[in-house]
Amino acid sequence: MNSNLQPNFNYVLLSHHHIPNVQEIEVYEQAEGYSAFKKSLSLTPDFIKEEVKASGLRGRGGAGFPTGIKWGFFSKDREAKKYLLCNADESEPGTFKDRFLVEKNPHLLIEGMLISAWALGTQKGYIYIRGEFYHQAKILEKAITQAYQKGYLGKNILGKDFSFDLYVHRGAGAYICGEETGMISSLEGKKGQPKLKPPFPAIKGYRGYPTMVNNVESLAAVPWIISFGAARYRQWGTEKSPGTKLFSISGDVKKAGVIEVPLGTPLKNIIEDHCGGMREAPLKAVIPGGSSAPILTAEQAYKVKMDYEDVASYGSMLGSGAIIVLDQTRSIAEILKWTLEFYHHESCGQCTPCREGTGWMEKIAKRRPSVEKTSTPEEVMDLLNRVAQNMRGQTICALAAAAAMPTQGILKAFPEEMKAYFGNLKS
Amino acid sequence: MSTSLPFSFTEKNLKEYQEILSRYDDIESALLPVLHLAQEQHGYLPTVVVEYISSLMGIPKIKIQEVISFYDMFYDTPTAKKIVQVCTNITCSLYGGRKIHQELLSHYNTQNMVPTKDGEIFIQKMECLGACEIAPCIRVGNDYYGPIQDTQEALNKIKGESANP
Amino acid sequence: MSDIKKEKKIVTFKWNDQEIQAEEGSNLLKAALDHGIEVAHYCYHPGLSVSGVCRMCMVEQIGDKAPPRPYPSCNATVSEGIHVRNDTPKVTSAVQSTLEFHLVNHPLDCTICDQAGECKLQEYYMEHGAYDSSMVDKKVHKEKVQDIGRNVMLDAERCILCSRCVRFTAEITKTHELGILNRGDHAEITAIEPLKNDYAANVVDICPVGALTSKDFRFNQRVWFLEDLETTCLGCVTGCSVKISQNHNGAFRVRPREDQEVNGYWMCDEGREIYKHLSSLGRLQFPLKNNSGLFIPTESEQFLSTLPRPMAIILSTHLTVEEYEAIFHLIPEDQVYFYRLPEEGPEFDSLLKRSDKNANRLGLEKSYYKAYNNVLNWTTKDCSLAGAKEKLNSVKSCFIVVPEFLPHFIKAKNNFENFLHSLPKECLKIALAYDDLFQGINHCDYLLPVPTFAEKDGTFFNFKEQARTLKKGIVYSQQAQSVPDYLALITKTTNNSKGFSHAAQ
Amino acid sequence: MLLNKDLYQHHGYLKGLYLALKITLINLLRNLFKKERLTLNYPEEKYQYSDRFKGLHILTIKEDGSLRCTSCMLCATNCPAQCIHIVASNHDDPSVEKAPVSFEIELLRCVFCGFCAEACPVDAIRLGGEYELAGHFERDWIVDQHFLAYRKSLNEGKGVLSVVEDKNRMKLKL
Repeated sequence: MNSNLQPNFNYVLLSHHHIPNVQEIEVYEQAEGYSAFKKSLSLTPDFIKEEVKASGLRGRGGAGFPTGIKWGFFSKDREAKKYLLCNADESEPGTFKDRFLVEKNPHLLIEGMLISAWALGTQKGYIYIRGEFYHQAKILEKAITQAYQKGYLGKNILGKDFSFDLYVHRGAGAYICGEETGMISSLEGKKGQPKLKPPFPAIKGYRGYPTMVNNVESLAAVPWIISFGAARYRQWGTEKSPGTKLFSISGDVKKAGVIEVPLGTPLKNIIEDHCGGMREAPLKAVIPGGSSAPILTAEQAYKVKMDYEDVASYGSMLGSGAIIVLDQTRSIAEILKWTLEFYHHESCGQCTPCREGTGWMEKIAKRRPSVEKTSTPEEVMDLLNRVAQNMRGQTICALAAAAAMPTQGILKAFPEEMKAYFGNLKS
Repeated sequence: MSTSLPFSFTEKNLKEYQEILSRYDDIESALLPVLHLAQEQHGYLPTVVVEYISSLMGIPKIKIQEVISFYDMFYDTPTAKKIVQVCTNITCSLYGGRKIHQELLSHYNTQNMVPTKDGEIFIQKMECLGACEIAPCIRVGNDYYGPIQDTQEALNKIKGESANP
Repeated sequence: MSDIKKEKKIVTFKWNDQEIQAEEGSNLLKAALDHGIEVAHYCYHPGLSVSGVCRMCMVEQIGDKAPPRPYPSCNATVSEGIHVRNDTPKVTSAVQSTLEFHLVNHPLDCTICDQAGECKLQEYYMEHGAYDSSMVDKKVHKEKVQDIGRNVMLDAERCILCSRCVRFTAEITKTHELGILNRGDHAEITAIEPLKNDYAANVVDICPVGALTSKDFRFNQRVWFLEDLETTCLGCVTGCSVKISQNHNGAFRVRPREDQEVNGYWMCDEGREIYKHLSSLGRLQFPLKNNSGLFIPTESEQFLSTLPRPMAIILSTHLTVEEYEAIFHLIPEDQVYFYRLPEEGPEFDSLLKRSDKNANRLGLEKSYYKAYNNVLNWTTKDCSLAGAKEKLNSVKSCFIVVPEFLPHFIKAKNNFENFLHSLPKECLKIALAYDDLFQGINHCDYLLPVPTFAEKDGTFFNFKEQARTLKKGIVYSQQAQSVPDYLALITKTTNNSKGFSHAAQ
Repeated sequence: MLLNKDLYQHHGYLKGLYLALKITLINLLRNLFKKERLTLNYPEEKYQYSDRFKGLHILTIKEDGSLRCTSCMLCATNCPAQCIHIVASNHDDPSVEKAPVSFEIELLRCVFCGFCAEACPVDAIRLGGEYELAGHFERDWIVDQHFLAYRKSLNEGKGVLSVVEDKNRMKLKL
């Protein structure tokens, strides 16, 4: 057999990506597709849950909460109505890994969802994909149709007492729907405004029933873990951040795109080896985890290892693994303005600190001399920092913090440049 | 695309509507896909469409209007045949997304979110489209294009779309 | 046994240094508010669902298992032994900064805002304000002075998006007129169609700021010039607990009072008009005599002593229980008649409004039974019916207590004119009225001023036979005397010989 | 009441009388012979009060001639004599919203304390320099907005300055 048609299980998530036409179920099945699911049906749900817990797989949406523990909070009543929701509403600036995954290998996600559904006892699942990904939604829909035809979805799957229906739900362009309760609100046909917690979705979610929301990448890692076991999954990564992770790299590198590397890989390696180094000018800064993550200076970026703990030790976060690389020609103030514009545009308008704060921060960052004559650059920066600090931890969801953190990060990492920027505004 | 004409789903879309309803356990959840469907048919979602969907699905009008105003991809003002979305988020802005957006607007002599007079082009400034590896990217209809070197390339992509249905 | 289990357990928790007892699982913020603790909050309303968006009612829990961050108390429940504080540095700074955010885009038009003086933004600013403004940037402007139907004006700029009004139209009236459109700081309350429900004005009451104001009350008076009179609505038999805002210049508005047994937190729009006749220009200030179509002042004692006999009295259904008892004590049963108001609108609109507009009908029936030991038979005693009216043919002078006509008693007003017209021409008609604006006034020979429901103390019985009190507020007609007082005058001057005789004697 | 008991006990009234007459005499002589006099030949001569003098009220107007007053009633609230009566109403222009239909001051009750001007958030009421206030009938001294804002002596802002716009409000001096 052509080795090109065989999966490369040295990768967890991109194992099938080199195979042409793997979107077709026959191709995927030939390449050992759905074998993990078949195997899982012979295992007990509790065993699968334990295995995922043992693998230490952490939620890939951004928060990094261990998936196995999250599953542990879920209702154990197999008869009760429950939902499995896949979060493919990838809107964090800089992130495009889920799109890449779904586009190339939709069946991996479906298989992951099937195993999860079997483990969690959910009867219905939705893949909430962002509205802009029209073609990706069509690819998924086609794959789901194929899976129905092959009997992987529907009633009494593969002769087992297990039924699972899966549908694609397209969003309509709102960043906040990537937040799990916002996504549930949106799925319910409402504005995608996050809900008050408690109750948590695992207890009371979509339509009031227990709902498990997992990121595409988390679910897509499950088949590999079931096939090869938690212990082998832990061969990659660190003690606290095991396994591999997709990184979406964009910005001033020679080769932008999605790569899968073990957690804990130094950022320097990623930039220099995987991405072919910087494009033109030398490195100035890196946003390591999507626009919500505080910025790292070049010095920090060359030291940091890409796992949850190490990035956090530099005051930033791994987030969704979206690495935006900036070279010396780039203005940090511009980055701040664009970031704040984004959060101002995307704030759902529910909680006051976020609704008013995101708009106010943007205005402060864009202050013109005609407006502000008396303040010194230091005062403007202090105010910006204070407003950002006041927004943190005061709202229903984390969007306010996601806007505040990069702001504070930039003010902290590039104080001189920001001072010069606010100073110039006055002259 | 007149606002005064009453709106109703075509026969084909009514079938589609029924199919959408079958996916969900309650009718409210089907609102987003139904609005997508209505927008595909009508181009945008004026009051007549809201009223039609409200009576069809039994959802209060204000709730539908809330949803339309909340999501970027639903329009309650007229759009055009071709919706061009230009990403202006961090990575795309680094490579001139904003410039392309401005130049497209001046080329078509229109404003953001205002259709051109001939009803052909509707340009929308977008936050991250989720395609940073091809920055700067634009989305014409449902297709992504990138990296766009300059405005001329963007114009070619926009024009090329019509030649290649 | 099972009943005991169903009862909620009362537990004790601590708010700051105060120990509070409340039902386990009940709302933490409500428990504190019920115990008189002042907690800043905008979006929470006990009659509506929790939305938790204003972020003002934050508390910090003390103890081992406490969450690390302050949380909003409106979304928390009471449980045994928890200790929360809202005076820790974390919470006070959070509340202060949140209030600052509330004010970022709030216009500074307190001078023309009707809410000024009872505005929660003003109140909390005094306590939690940052006082040192750092907002020099342009505010977001939204549309002001929007007429959104019924009696309500909207100023989107003043709105703090607490969503109380949206939840009211969605949860209480279920009419869904209001919603919040758009995202972020462009979000604004919008009515895509005008408010059409009969309870619309409640959104004005629940609005914590001046975004929703009442067209009726708008600009008429500053609230700090007003006093509240706690009383009961006489719009229908429901008998909602209300408060009337008034001062010596007049009465200006009616708002609901919390009363869980009857109206909860709400009242209907019709009930809000019951203040209008209290200080109207038509109020009778002294007795009047009909001098062939022209009413001239007269002395009441003068003609009351020379009334032709036999006499009768037709009572309205809007007098207090105390008045009825005094009247029945003075007058024998066969001389007492009633005028019952016709039903208007649907029998019960499933929220508060009822078609029976005879607000104290039950109180009347009760006192009637008590006085005459006889059940009131409406078919023979209700003068709006033909049968009862015939009995009045022999009467030579008749006292008619004019019902308190409220603006929404449309049928009643017309019927009353017909009724006055149908009384025998030769019968002397003495109207005991609060104003001279009722229809059919020309049929009356004398007008005597009586107090309105807000100018006397007394009791009403509502549809559930619960006693509801009326209180005496500011009196707008100084010479007005109550109906029993006038009757006592007659019985005194005529020595109980003819006509009205003392029932007990 | 005796202010100085000792003086009375030792000298009787005489010393006090002498002191008073002495002051009177000094002033009499000074007025007779000195050019700079302490008294005026009123009403031919008039005293020039300082700009801060609190005389007859002025309702300031905008350049288009409308009242600045928004009828917030803070002056009425603040007035210790309770002599200000305002009736407010909707204004046709939505940017103005609220304006007085009647603004009355009972001048006979007014104590000219200036609290109204102090309270006004929009600089709509000021106490001007006019002080010759006498008349025959009580009813003449209940003055309304036509008098307060548009009386002859104000001359539409050309006499006493009463036109105030937001942009130059801080620069003006009466």
